[in-house]
Amino acid sequence: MKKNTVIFYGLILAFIIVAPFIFPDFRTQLAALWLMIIVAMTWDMTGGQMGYNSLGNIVFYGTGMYVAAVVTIALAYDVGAYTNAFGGGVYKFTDQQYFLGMLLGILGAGVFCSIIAVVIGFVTFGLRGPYFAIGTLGVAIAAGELVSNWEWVGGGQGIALPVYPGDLDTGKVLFYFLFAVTGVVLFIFLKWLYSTRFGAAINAIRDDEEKAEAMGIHTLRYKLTTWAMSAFFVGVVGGISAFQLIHFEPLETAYQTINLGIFMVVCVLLGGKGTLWGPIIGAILFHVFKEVTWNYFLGWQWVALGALIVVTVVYFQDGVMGYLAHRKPEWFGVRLDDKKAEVSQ
Amino acid sequence: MKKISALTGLMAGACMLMSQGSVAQECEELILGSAISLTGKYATNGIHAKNGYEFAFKKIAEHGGVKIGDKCYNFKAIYYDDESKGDRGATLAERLINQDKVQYMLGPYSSGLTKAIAPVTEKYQIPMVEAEGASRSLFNKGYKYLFAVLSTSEQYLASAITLAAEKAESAGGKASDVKVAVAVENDPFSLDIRAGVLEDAKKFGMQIVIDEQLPRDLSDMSAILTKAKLLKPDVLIVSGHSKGAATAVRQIGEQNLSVPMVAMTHCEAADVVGKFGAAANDILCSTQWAETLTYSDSIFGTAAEYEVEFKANYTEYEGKKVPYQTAQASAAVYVFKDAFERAGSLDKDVVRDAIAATDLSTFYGQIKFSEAGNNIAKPMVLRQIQDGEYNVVAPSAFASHPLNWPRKAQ
Amino acid sequence: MDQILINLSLLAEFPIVNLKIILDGVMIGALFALAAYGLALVWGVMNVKNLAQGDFVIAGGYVAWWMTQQGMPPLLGVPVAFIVLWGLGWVIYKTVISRVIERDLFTSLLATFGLAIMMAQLLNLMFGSDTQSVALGYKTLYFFDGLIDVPVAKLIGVLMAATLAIGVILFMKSSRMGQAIRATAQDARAARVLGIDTEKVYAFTFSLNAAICGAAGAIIVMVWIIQPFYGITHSVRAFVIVTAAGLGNLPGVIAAGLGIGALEQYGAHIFGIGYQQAIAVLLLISVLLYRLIQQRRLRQSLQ
Amino acid sequence: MSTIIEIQGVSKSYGGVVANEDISLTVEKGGITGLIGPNGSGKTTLFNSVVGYHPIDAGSIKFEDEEISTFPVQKIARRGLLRTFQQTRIYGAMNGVENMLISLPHRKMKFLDAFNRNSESDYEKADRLLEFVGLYEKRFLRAGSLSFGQQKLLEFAMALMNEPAALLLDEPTAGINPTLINGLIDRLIRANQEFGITLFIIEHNMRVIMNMADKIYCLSHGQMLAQGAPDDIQNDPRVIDAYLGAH
Repeated sequence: MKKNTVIFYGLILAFIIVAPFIFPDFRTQLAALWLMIIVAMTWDMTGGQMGYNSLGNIVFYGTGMYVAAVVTIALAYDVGAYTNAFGGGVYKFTDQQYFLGMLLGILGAGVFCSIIAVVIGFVTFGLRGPYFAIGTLGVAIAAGELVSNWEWVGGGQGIALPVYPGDLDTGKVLFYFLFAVTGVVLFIFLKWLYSTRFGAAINAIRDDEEKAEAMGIHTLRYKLTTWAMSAFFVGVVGGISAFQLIHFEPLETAYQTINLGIFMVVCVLLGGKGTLWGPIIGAILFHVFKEVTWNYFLGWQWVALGALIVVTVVYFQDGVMGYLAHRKPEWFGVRLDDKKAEVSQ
Repeated sequence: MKKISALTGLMAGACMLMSQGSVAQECEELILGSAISLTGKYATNGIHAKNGYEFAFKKIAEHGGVKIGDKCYNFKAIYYDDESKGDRGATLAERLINQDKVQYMLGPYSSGLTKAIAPVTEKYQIPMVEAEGASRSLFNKGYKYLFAVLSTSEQYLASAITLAAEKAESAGGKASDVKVAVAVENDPFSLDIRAGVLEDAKKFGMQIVIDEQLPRDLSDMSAILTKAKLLKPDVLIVSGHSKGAATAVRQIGEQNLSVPMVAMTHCEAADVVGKFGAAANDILCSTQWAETLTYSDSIFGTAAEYEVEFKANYTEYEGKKVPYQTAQASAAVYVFKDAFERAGSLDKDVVRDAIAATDLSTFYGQIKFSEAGNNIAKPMVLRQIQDGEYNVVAPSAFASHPLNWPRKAQ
Repeated sequence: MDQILINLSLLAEFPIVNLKIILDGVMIGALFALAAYGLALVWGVMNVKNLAQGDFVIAGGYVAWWMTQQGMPPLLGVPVAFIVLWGLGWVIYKTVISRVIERDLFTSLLATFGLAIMMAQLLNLMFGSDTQSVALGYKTLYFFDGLIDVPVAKLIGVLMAATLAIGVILFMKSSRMGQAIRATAQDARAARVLGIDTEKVYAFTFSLNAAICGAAGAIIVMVWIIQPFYGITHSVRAFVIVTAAGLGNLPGVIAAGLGIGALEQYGAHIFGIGYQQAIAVLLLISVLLYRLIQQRRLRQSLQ
Repeated sequence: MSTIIEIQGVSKSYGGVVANEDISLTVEKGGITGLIGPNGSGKTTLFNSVVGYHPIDAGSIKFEDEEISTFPVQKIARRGLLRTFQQTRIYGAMNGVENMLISLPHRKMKFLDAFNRNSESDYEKADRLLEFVGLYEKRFLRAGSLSFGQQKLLEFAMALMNEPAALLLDEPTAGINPTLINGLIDRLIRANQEFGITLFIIEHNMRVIMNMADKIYCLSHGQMLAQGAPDDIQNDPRVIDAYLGAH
């Protein structure tokens, strides 16, 4: 058993490492898939494991993008002047400025988003159930609108980062591995986190928050910490995306509420809420579905996507993992001898 | 009457096709790629542009295709739907280049999308001729593979400011007494228009009394118009794609707002005359191209002929004006044809240099690119809606009608 | 900042503008209130939080617009939109909503979100992404030197909205179905025991909601403009109003609708209309916050 | 013995209906205090007021000399004042051991301890307490599949796991198989004696409460009717009246 597990993870890791070299034409798409997997896993932290269905996690993605951009630019130039000069002037970045900006920008994005999560969470975690979902959706929409009116960061014009200075292919491989490393780190982190008392506590909050409160669990502290950790990773991938996309604007790219903001939820539902592998499987399925419809149902892809959401939610809400858990409970360590136990009683 | 002319047009087209058919068949395919908005908020204009591309492919095929050396080629395009979203557009551009191995690109719709795609085509050194991204911020990045057939957006409504200054002086006042109100959408294109207007207004020392931004899902701008009533500007500038034009015309009419000069973009796309009738009278509209202009070329004929033939091919435009978005899309394809033939090669870098050296007269106007890639040979035109007709009133070289000024509340 | 001060001083300098803002806001708010009332109905009766609310509104608008394209009188669009959306609501109830009623609340939220995406896109495919509106061609009334304008079309719209609201209220009060709906809203299980066919009540309620939204949309297309993707804004507004007013409180819903209409107009005047949507969602968040603090005082959370 | 819970003049009404009126009582540390009264006499309302489920209209509630009448539930729970529910609340999707481990006394841990796995001694303690309530055999079954009585026992074990200073039990014997009741009484008393947990119990079953409590309060119509040692209460005509009269 132990040996099999090692082989299993070894094979996956090997595939992750060689994938961009086997499929060189698909590097960008593989990176996009990683993005989807990561945001799905982070959404599941609150949505699946803690029972707080946020529709506003995209706020960390957008904020991450902006933090990364602002940090990078601020290292070399005055941000206001830089964004203001969209109408003229060419700004150059040295390699050192670029890579230092990337390192600080991406990490800064994560840290800043964690802080934001704590601040927002302080208010929104007073809301339960659908109010939490609506409240966070409101926060995400408001954030996008406010940033798009904020001229210092370019307002509706958006903001542009310097282009990767090296040659194209290494750039793409670099971005692939930035995402991949973040994803692998996140997976290991979550595997560990869910095995601690912390994981059990947030599960308790999901299953019965009142009971958890009555048992003296400091629920708000757990909720804030979970969201902050989730926001850290979303912020980091936001930062990476910012460098990958080069130019982005607030409403459609950064704070894309009804796009990526909802996709991450659908991925998790599709794969199975509250499981470690569910979001990953869901993200892969979703990504494939999305790419196929985008290719073959030109113009209809959003209808297909809406239909996928409805069908998933209505008919297949437990997702792939939920389905398996239902059909093969012994795979998930559930004792089957309920019946026997009752009979023997 | 209309039916018969459409029918003869169709028949003529069919005959032409048949006569050209044998030639066309021998031509090989030459693939262009484009991410274009088929869904999302830019879908209407994206489809206008796509139709323009397709119509040009057809016309060029009818005229013997693209001749490179002794071979002939017909254009064919691979389209993807960018959903009017920048990040999607950039991803699709990568896919076109990496997976579909496209070597030449046609532009998407809107400045925002072009901004998102240009870094990608630049990275891969793929020449892109675009027809729908007018923001001048596209042309100060030192891009070498980006070419635009249209005039940059800061010129769109700046001429209205000049016009207002002229009128103020001819009425015995000073240009610096003119009060300007600006309401533009919060997107790259409209913000550029605003920059151009503010720059020119500053030159004349005019006073900006209102400077507000419109939300993306605008449906009510009465707050701005009420302010305009109180502050009494001499010029009102509105730019917010079709919805901005529709909302402004409707509410200017409703609120009975009388500003001597009202100038906006996208009047034709929003069909303000058809929808609001007299309320649209005397509004100034900027346009890249008008079918009444006297440009012409050997493939599309005159601007007026382009209009007629295009409508014969795309019957859904019957009874409407062919939007300039379509005309400039066709012109972009024409630039490619011309460049391929002059380059005499399919090598993308040779073609790129040929594009850079373009100096072409087309039905859409003169096309000649600056170092930065924007077209510097073609002016913007300002038309005024006069009794439901779009008449060119500025610049004076093209003006067919005098300007009605001051505009009265309708 | 300066701009805000200037805008504020304008309000002080021309006090009549306040009246204009409130009037505009109230006229628009009446239409918001209509859609919000429908939401309060389905929320209260079947505990479904319908995020496709705004898309029903837009769909109704397109029905009315399409009718005028066919040469029919625009005012006829309101009843027709009511009927067409009734049918659409019934179909959606049978295919989707009936399967999410008993599920947890997030399910209905997300399912209707999927519906919203689908509807917006289908409208886009059917009618194009252009903004559309119907011009009634009626006069505008002017008061106070033309500073205050009341388009007759808007007046008619408000009147129709009021008529519809009164009609629905009377229906809920006096008809058998209305009583069944109210009974189900109180306690579905008890209603079932008493022999009320709750499934029928649910289907009726959801169809009625869609129909109300459709009629509201048909009015909106005559006084504003519509576009396939404007639904979400209307949905957000409906949620703001219902959250502020609470469920099953029709006068509250109407008051909140009018109030939010006016507040939005004030916000647009003071901060600029660029902040219009931000103001709408910030209002939502403030309302939630207010309710939250209220609940805190009761040692409860908002759920 | 010192006082651990002190209730002074507490009133609570729901929209005109008075549920508690001017109730005063004290719970002695280390003892077992009973709260009885006919249906609708305001017992559960009083419990809810103590543990923070709703605000009180007037009066004061002190736990270990600290005013807690405005605290939210979890803050009170973190002071070591715990309750069980009339309808059990356990984590149905988890098994018995997991339920126990979640109930570790968070108030005694540092927050960073949450990032550790449960220690061997935690598991041992869980097993020991499950054994104590007689659920050891069923510890790996999904808690939701247990019978109602077993769930009640599990909830009780979870409460013990939490090492509270005082435990409020809302009808611990309701719905439990009569043959098991004696065992339960025995365990409650052992919990009180061996673990030193103060118990404050709402109970309908007179026999049960008389056997355990050292002091009993009786509510009727929201008011304090009688108080005293079990024998006094048992013989108090007002109490007998209230019970008979209420039916």
